[in-house]
Amino acid sequence: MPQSFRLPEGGLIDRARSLRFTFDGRSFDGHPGDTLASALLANGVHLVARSFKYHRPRGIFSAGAEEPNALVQLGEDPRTDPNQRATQVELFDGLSAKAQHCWPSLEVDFNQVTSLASRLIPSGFYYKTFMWPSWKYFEGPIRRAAGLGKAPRLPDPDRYDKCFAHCDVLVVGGGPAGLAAALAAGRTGARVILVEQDNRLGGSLLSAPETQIEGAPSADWVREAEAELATLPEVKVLKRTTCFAYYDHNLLGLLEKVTDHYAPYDRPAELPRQRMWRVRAGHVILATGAIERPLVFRDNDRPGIMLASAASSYLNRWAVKPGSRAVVFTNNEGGYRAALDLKSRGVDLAAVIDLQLAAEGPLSRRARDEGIPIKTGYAVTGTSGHLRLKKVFVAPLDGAGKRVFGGGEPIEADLLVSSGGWNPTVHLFCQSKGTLEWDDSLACFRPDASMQRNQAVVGAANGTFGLSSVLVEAHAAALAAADAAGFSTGGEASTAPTSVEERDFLPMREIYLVPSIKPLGQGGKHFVDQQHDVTAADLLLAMREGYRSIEHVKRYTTTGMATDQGKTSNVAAIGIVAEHLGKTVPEVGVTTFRPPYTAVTFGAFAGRDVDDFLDPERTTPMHAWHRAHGAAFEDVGQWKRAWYYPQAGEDMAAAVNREVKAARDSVGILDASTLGKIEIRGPDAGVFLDRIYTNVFSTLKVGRARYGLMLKEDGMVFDDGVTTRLAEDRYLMTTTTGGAANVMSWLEEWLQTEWPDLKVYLTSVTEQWATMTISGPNARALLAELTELDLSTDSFPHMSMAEGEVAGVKARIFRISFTGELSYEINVPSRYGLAVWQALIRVGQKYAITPYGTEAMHVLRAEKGFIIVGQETDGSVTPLDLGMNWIVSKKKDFLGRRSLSRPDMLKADRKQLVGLLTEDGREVLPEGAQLVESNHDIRPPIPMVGHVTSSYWSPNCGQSIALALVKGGRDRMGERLYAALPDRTISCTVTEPLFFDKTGERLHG
Amino acid sequence: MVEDFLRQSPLSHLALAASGRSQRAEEDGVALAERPYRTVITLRGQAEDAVFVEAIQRALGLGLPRKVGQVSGDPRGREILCLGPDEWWVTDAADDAEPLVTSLTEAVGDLFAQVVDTSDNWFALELSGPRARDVLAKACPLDLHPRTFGPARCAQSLLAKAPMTLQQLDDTPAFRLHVRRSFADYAWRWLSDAGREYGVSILQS
Amino acid sequence: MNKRYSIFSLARNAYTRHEDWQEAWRSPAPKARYDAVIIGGGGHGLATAYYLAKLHGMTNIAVVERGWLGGGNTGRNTTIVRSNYLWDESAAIYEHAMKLWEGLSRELNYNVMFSQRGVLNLAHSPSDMREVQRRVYANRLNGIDSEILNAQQVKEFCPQIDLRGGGRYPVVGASLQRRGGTARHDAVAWGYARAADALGVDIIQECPVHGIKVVDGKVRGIETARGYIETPKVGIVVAGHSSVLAEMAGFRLPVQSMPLQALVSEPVKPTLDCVVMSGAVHAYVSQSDKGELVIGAGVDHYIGYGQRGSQQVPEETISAICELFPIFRRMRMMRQWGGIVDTCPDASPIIGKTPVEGIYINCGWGTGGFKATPGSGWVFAHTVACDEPHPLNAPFSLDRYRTGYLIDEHGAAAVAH
Amino acid sequence: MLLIPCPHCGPRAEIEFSYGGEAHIARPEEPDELTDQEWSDYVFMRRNPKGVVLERWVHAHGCRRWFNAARDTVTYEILAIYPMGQNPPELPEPRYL
Ligand SMILES: Cc1cc2nc3c(=O)[nH]c(=O)nc-3n(C[C@H](O)[C@H](O)[C@H](O)COP(=O)(O)OP(=O)(O)OC[C@H]3O[C@@H](n4cnc5c(N)ncnc54)[C@H](O)[C@@H]3O)c2cc1C
Ligand SMILES: NC(=O)c1ccc[n+]([C@@H]2O[C@H](COP(=O)([O-])OP(=O)(O)OC[C@H]3O[C@@H](n4cnc5c(N)ncnc54)[C@H](O)[C@@H]3O)[C@@H](O)[C@H]2O)c1
Ligand SMILES: Cc1cc2nc3c(=O)[nH]c(=O)nc-3n(C[C@H](O)[C@H](O)[C@H](O)COP(=O)(O)O)c2cc1C
Ligand SMILES: [Zn+2]
Repeated sequence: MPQSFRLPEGGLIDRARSLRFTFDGRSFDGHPGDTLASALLANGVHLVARSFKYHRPRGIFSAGAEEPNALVQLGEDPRTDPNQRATQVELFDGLSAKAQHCWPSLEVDFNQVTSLASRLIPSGFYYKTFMWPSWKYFEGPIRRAAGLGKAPRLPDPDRYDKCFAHCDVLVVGGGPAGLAAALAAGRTGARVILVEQDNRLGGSLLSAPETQIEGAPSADWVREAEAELATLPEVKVLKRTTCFAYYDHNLLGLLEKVTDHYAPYDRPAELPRQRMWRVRAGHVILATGAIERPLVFRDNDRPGIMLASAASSYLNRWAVKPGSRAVVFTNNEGGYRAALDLKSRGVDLAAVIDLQLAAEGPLSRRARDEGIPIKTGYAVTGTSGHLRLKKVFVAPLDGAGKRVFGGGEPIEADLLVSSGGWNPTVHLFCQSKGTLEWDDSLACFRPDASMQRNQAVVGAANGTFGLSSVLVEAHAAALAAADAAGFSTGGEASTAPTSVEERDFLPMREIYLVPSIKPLGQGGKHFVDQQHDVTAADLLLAMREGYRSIEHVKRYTTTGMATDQGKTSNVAAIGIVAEHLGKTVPEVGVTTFRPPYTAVTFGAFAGRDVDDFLDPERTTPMHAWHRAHGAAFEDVGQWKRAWYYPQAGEDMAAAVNREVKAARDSVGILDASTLGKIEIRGPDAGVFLDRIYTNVFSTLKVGRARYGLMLKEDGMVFDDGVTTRLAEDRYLMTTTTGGAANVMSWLEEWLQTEWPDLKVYLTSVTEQWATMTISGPNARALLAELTELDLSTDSFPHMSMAEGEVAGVKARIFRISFTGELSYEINVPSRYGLAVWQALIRVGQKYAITPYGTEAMHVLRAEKGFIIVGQETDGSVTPLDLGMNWIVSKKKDFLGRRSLSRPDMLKADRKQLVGLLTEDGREVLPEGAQLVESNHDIRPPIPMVGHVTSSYWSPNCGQSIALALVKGGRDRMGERLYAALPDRTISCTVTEPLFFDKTGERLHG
Repeated sequence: MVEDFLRQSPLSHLALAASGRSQRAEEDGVALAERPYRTVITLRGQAEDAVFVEAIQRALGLGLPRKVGQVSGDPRGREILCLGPDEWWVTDAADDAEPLVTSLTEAVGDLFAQVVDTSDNWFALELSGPRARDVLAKACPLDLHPRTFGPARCAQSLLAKAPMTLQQLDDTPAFRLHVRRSFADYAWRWLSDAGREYGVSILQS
Repeated sequence: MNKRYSIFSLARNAYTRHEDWQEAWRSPAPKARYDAVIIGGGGHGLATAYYLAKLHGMTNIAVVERGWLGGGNTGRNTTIVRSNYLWDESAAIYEHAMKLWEGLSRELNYNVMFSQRGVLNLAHSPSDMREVQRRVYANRLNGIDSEILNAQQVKEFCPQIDLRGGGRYPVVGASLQRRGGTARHDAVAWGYARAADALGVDIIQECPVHGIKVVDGKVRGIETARGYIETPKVGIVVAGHSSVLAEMAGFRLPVQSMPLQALVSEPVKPTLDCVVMSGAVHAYVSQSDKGELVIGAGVDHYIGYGQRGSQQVPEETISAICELFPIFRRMRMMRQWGGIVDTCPDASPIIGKTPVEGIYINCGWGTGGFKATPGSGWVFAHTVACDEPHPLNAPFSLDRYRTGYLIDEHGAAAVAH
Repeated sequence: MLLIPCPHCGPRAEIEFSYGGEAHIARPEEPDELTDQEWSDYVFMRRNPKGVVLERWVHAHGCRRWFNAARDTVTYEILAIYPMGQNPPELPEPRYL
C-alpha cells in the first residue's frame, strides 16, 4: 500500500519525484518536501519508537522541534546519528532510519517488562534501593537499560564549519511575524539576518493554506516576501538554521544544516556538513511562534495520539492523513481547527470532546454547522490499543473538572488529537534572562521584562495570536529596531501587511490533569513528559516526599530533562504541581531555560578547530632543517622544538648521550629561536627593570648581559632569562619559551597601570630573530671562521654582546651559556636563520658539529645545576628556595620582595633545591619521584621530604644526576634519602646542585 | 646586502612559487598569496608630542595617523598603520628595512620613542576576491562590512587562534593579514581550508 | 521517624501505590533561636549539619537555604570524585572524603550512586608525564590508590580515546585512580538533608540570609527572609556567595566568584565507562547512568554571578572532546549551564575560623569541591562544634595568606575536578 | 561572549581581551612598612561584589591598552569604561542578594 495515507492533492511536496527510504529495514516512498515523519505517516506507519523507561510503543506526536516521541537512529556507522526527531529530518533519497532503544524489535520489545514492573520503579526508586551490598552490582544493568540511541563507534568523517556574523537586526523565526519583521527592517537598508529552522519560510502559515494576507492566499504572500528579501542586498536569509542559543550582549548561536538534507551521493565534497554561526546582533527580534500544549489524560501516549496542530500540519502541508477515524480532544477553540481540517480532508471525524462547558467561538460554530459531533463538558478518560490507538473512552465531567461520571464510553478511532492551548516559544527570550509573566486570559507564560538591550519579541512568541495583530506588531518592532540602528524609512511611513483578524483563540478551560474513571496511577498512566515517561502520579509522589520546589520536582522525576527539554510538557507539569500545592501557576514558576533550543552537534561547536587546527603549531625558521634531519619534536607551549636527532639505529637515550657529549667535547648547535625577546627602550628602562627583576639592571654596562629572575607579587618565581643592555636607554630581554607572552603582558601591565610615569616602551621581537646557540670547546674556533669579529675573551667576554656579520649576515651575538661551555648565541633576522644555520653546520663539519635538541640541553644545564622555570619551580618556589639569594637584591624594592619575608618563607624546612646522586650511579631516578627519609617498609601515609624535579643520565659525569626540592635540603648535604617508587626504592645522597666543572673553568674556555 | 638566495619565507616548504598563478581564477571565490620580506617597522612614541609627530612626518613623507585603525599612505608602497594610541607600524614595499630604520631612528633621536625592525617578526598574507570576507568571518570576530571597515583601515584581532593585524587594501576586497612568523604555516593552511568551499586560487608572491 | 529505604520498603509501598511515603525532610518554620545555624543548603552545608548532629550531638541547629536544597554548585557539577591530589594537606582531606564516600549510601540510607569506575588524568607531553609521576608517587606514599598508565594501557582501559589526540595532543600516558568515579549530585544533597532531618536538624528552604548581626566582634544572629534568628554559631557554606556573606559579617575573603560551565549530550547507550580528564586540553567527560555524556568546561576568568558563562568556553571544551574522542563528534549537546565557583589564589579551600567570633567559613572549593563534600562537612562540623579546626583542615586556614603557607593545587589540578 | 567597548578600538569581542581583576589597587609605596596582614591584603584580598565591580581589562589581541570598566556582575552589563588612573564615574548601585 504505497503512501496510502497520502491525499490526492495539496501539500507542499513535489509529487513528481519519489524518494526511496527505509525505516527499520522496510522500504517506503516519499516525496521531496516530506519529513521522515510525514513520509512514515503517508505510509500508515505510526509506531516508530519505544519510550525511555517503560518501553511503551510510541508514535509521531508533533510536526516539529517539540517532538518528544519519534526519535530514531539515522544512518550507519560512522555516519550514524542517534535520537533524531523524525519530525525534523528532511527526507532524502536513500535515507535509512532505525528504531532505537528496543530489543529484539520495535513491535516486540522484551524490555517492555519494565512496564509491568512499573509499580516498583516510580520516580526516584534508585535513590531508595540498590545500596546493599553495593551499587556497583546494579549500576551496569541500569546503565544498559538507560540511554536512547547508540553513539557512533567510528570517528566522524564529516567536516564542520564555524563563522562569525554581524547584523543590525537579527530576526529569529520565518513565520508571518518574522517575515514581516525582516521585510520591514530590510527595506530600510539595515543589515538583517533572518533565520528559520525549517527548510521553508512561512511558519504556521504553511499549515493554514486558507489564511489570507493583503487579500491573497498567505502562501502567495510568503512567496513574494521571500522573493523580495532575496532582492535586498543587506538581507541574509538562512533556512534550515536553528537559533539555538541567546548569550550575553546579543550574541546568538545558530546551527545551519548545510548538507544533511542531500542524498549522500549528492553532498558536495567542498561543503561542510553543518555550520555554526555566532551572530552579534545590534537588535534582536524573536518571532519564534508558539508550541501547542497537549492535554494530559490517561494513556495519552499511544501511537495515533498527537497534537491537534500537528494533525493540521500533516493534512495541509504534507497532504497526509494521520488516521482514518479521529477524535479531537480540546479545552479551547483551537481544537476545532483541526476538526475542520480533518473533516474537510476526508478523515472520519468521530467526535470533538471539549472540556469547556460550552463552545461558542467561530470555529466551533462552523464545526457544529458542518455536523461534527461535539461533546462539551466531556473528557477523554482513557485509550486502548497496543501498537496503535484503537479506542478512546470519553465521559462527562463534573462542574469542578475534578471527576468524571460513568465508566467511559468507547469510541473507535485510530487518531486522537489534543489541544490544551498554546505556549509562546519563549526559550530564547528566557535564555537571555528575560522574565515571564503569566497571562490569565491566554493561560500561558509570555515575555515580561527584557534583560538584554535592543530586544523585541513579536507574534505568537509574544502571546499575540491574531494574524493581523501579529503582522502589525512585527512590523512596528522591526521599524523601531531599524530606526534605533540608524536606518529610517526615509520619511514615508511604511505600513504593516494586513490580514483579516481571526479570533480563533478564545479562553480555555484550564485543566492540567484530566480526571479518569480510576484514581490517578491506577490502571493506566497519565504521561506528562512522554520522552522520560514521567507521569502525573510521579509528580504527585515527588511532592508527597517533600520535593516541592519545581526544580526539585524536575530533578526528582526528571520531567523536562529529556532531549526535547519538555517543550510540550513543562507547562502541564507546572500546572499539575500548582494544582496539587494549591498555588497559582506563576507562583510555582518555570525551571531555567538553557541553551540549546534544540540539540547541537559537537562537531559544529568544534568547527575546523580540530586535528592540527586545535592549537596552532608554531615553528622556527630552521624547522624544515630539523625535519629533514630526522628530529623528534617536543611541544613547548605551542612551539615545536627539536627534541633530539636520532641517527640510524639510535634510540632516544643513545641520541641524547651522543649530543650531550658532543657539546662538551667539541661543539654542538641548538635552535633557540623560541626564546622570548623583548626590546625595551626609554630613559627609565633601567629603573623599570630594577623593579621587575630581583636583581639590579640599571648598573649594567652597555654591551653587557645579566641573568635575571622575576617574581609574582606573592614572591614565587615566575620567569627568568638574560637581559642585555644594548645602549644607555635600550635593553633586550629574553624570556623562557613558554613564558614569553605572559612576561610581555606582565611588563605592559605594570607600565600602563601602575607606573605610567615611567618612560619605557616595549616591543616584542621574539620572531624577528632566529637564534642558534653553538656550545662547546670549539665554539669559538667555529664562529671565527664565519665572522670577522674579535672573539677573544678580552674584547668579547662572557656575558657580553657584539654585533657583526656571521656568514655574511648581520647578527647579534651573545656570549652567554646555558650549558656551562663556551657558548655563543647567534641571532640573525629570521629570514636568514636557515641559511646561517646551514653555514654553521657546513663549516662545523670539521669540528664534528652536532645539532642537539632540548633534551640534551636539559641534561647539559642539569649537569651545571641550572634551573628551568616550570620544572624546578611550580608556582610555590621562591628564589631563596632555589638557593639563589645571590640574585636577590637587598638594596632595592622589586615585585614580590615583601612576600619573601612572610613567616612561612623563612622557615628552615621549606623545600630547597639540591642535587641527588643515586647510590648505584647507573640508576636514573624517575622525575617526580618522592623522597622519604627511611627505607623501612612502613605503612602510609609515609612522610615525604621532597621530590625529584629533573633527572638524567649524565654521560659527562658517567652516572645519573638529579635535581630535587627537599625540605631543609641545604642542611642535608651528604644525607641519605630514598626515592620510594611503587616497585622499588632507590637510595641516593643529597649533594650540591652542581655536578660538572664545579669551578666553571670551561665557561671561560 | 646579503645574497637573495640566502633568505627564506616561512612558507618556503610549501614551494608556493612553483604552484601559484598570476591572478585569481574566475571560478574561485578567493585568492591567497604570501607577501614575505615587506618592511614592517614598529614605532612607539607620544602622539601628543608635536616634535615627534613632525619628525616622523618629515622622515616618511606621510602623515602620522592618530586614530587607532587608521592607515595613511599607499598600501602597495609605504604606509603607516595606527595600532595603538602610541604605537604604529611603518610598512614599506622595500625588502630591506635598514635604510628606513636608520632614518626613523635618526628622526626620533633622543625623544621618548622606539623604532624597532619587526619585518621578520611578522608575516603577511593577502586574501582577496569576492568571498574574502566570508573566509575571514570564519576566523575573525571583526565586523568587516563595508559600512564599518574598508580600505585605509586596519585592525588587530585574531585569525582563528593566531593574533593578527588586518588591513584592507582595496574594494576587491583584498586584505593583508599579518601574523607572527611562527604562525605562518598555521594561518596559510587554515585559510586554504576555510576557503575551500568557495574555491581558492594561489597566487605567486 | 523516618522510614528506612530498601527494596522491601519499595515493594511495600508499591503495594499501597506509593501513597504512604513520608517526606524526605520536614519543612519547619524557623525557630527563634538555634545552637548553630549553617547558612547554605548545598552538599557541604547539609553534610556539616548531619555530622554536627550525628557526631557532635548538636541537634538544635538549622540549615538555612536561600532557594532549594542543592540548587547551588552541588546541583550543577560534573560529579567527579577522586582523591589523587598532590600536596599532603589536600590528599589527606580528599582521601578522608573518599573513605566516607565509600560507605555513604548505606550510612545515609540514600543511594548516592557512588560509582567507582576509575578516573583517568591524561598526559600529553613528557612534562605532563613528569607531573603525573610526581602526583602518583606522592599519592601512593599517602596511601591513595593511584597508578601510572602508559599510552597502551590507557587504550586498554578506555578504548574510546584516540591516542593520537587528533594529532595535536597525543596521549602519552595517564594517571588512574580506580577508586575515583562519580556520584549522583542531587542525591548527595537530598541524602544528607534527609539524614540530618531525621536527627532533628531543621532544614529551612526559600529563606535567604540578608544580614548577620555582629556585636563586639561576636556573632549574635542572622537576618533572614523569614525573620531574625538568634544563634551563637554561624557556619557559612555558600560557595559562590561567600564574599557576599562575609561582607555581611564584616570581613574579607581572598575569593573570586567566577562562572564555571558544564554541559550534557543527549543520552545514548553506554559508550564510556570511566571518567576522563585532560588538563592540557581543558576537558573532562564521563557518562551518567542515564546515558548523557557529562562534560565540564572551563571557567570564565572574570567575576560573574549570572550562573551562566561565555559562549567560547564550552566551544573550546567541545573541540577538545572532539579531539580526544573523534567518535563523539556527531553527538549533540542537549543542555549547557553554569555555576558560580568560589576560587582562591592557591586553588585550595578555606575551612576554619574567621575574624568574627562564632562565625566559621567553609569556602573556596572552586571548581572541585563536590568530591570533598563528606570530608568537608565532617571537618567543618568538628570546627564549628569544637571552636577549633580539626588537624585535617587546620592547614586550610584563612590565615595562610598572611603567613604564606599556600597549598597551591593549580599545577596538579589544572582542571580541578 | 561579551562585547567590550575598547576606548581605542570600539566594541570588540571578549575573546580579544584579557581580564585584569579589580581596579584601583595601588601598590604600596613602602612595602617594608606594612605588616604581613596588610601586605597579604594587598596581594590577595579582592572585592568580589554581586553588583557593580570596578575592574581592569586589556585589549590583548588589539591595541594592547589597559583600561578600567564598571560592570554589573549579575547582568554582565558594562556600565562604563574609563582610563587607567581615573576615578570611576557616578554609577547606580544595584543590590542583589
Ligand atoms: C559546572 C561545575 C562543575 C563542577 N564539577 C565538579 C566535579 O566534577 N567534581 C568536584 O569535586 N567538584 C566540582 N565542582 C565544584 C563543586 O560543585 C562545588 O565545589 C561544591 O558543590 C560546593 O558545594 P557547596 O555545598 O559548598 O556549595 P553549593 O552547592 O553552591 O551550596 C551553597 C548554597 O548556599 C546558598 N546560599 C547562597 N547565599 C545564601 C544566602 N544569602 N542565604 C542562604 N543561603 C545562601 C546557595 O543557594 C546554595 O544552595 C563543579 C562546579 C561547577 C559549577
Ligand atoms: N491558536 C491560535 O490562535 C494560534 C496559535 C499559534 C499560532 N497561531 C498563528 O501563528 C501565527 C503566528 O505567527 P508567528 O510568526 O509568530 O509564529 P509561527 O509559528 O508562524 O512562526 C514561527 C517560526 O519560527 C521558527 N522558529 C522557532 N524557533 C526557532 C529557532 N530557535 N530558530 C529558528 N527558527 C525558529 C519556526 O520554525 C516557525 O517557522 C499567526 O498567524 C497566528 O494566527 C495561531
Ligand atoms: C550530572 C548532571 C547531569 C545532568 N543531566 C541532565 C539531563 O539529562 N537532562 C537535562 O535536561 N539536564 C541535565 N542536567 C542539567 C540540569 O538540568 C540543570 O541544567 C543543572 O542542574 C543546572 O541548573 P539550572 O540549569 O536549572 O540552573 C544535568 C546536570 C548534572 C549536574
Ligand atoms: Zn583596543
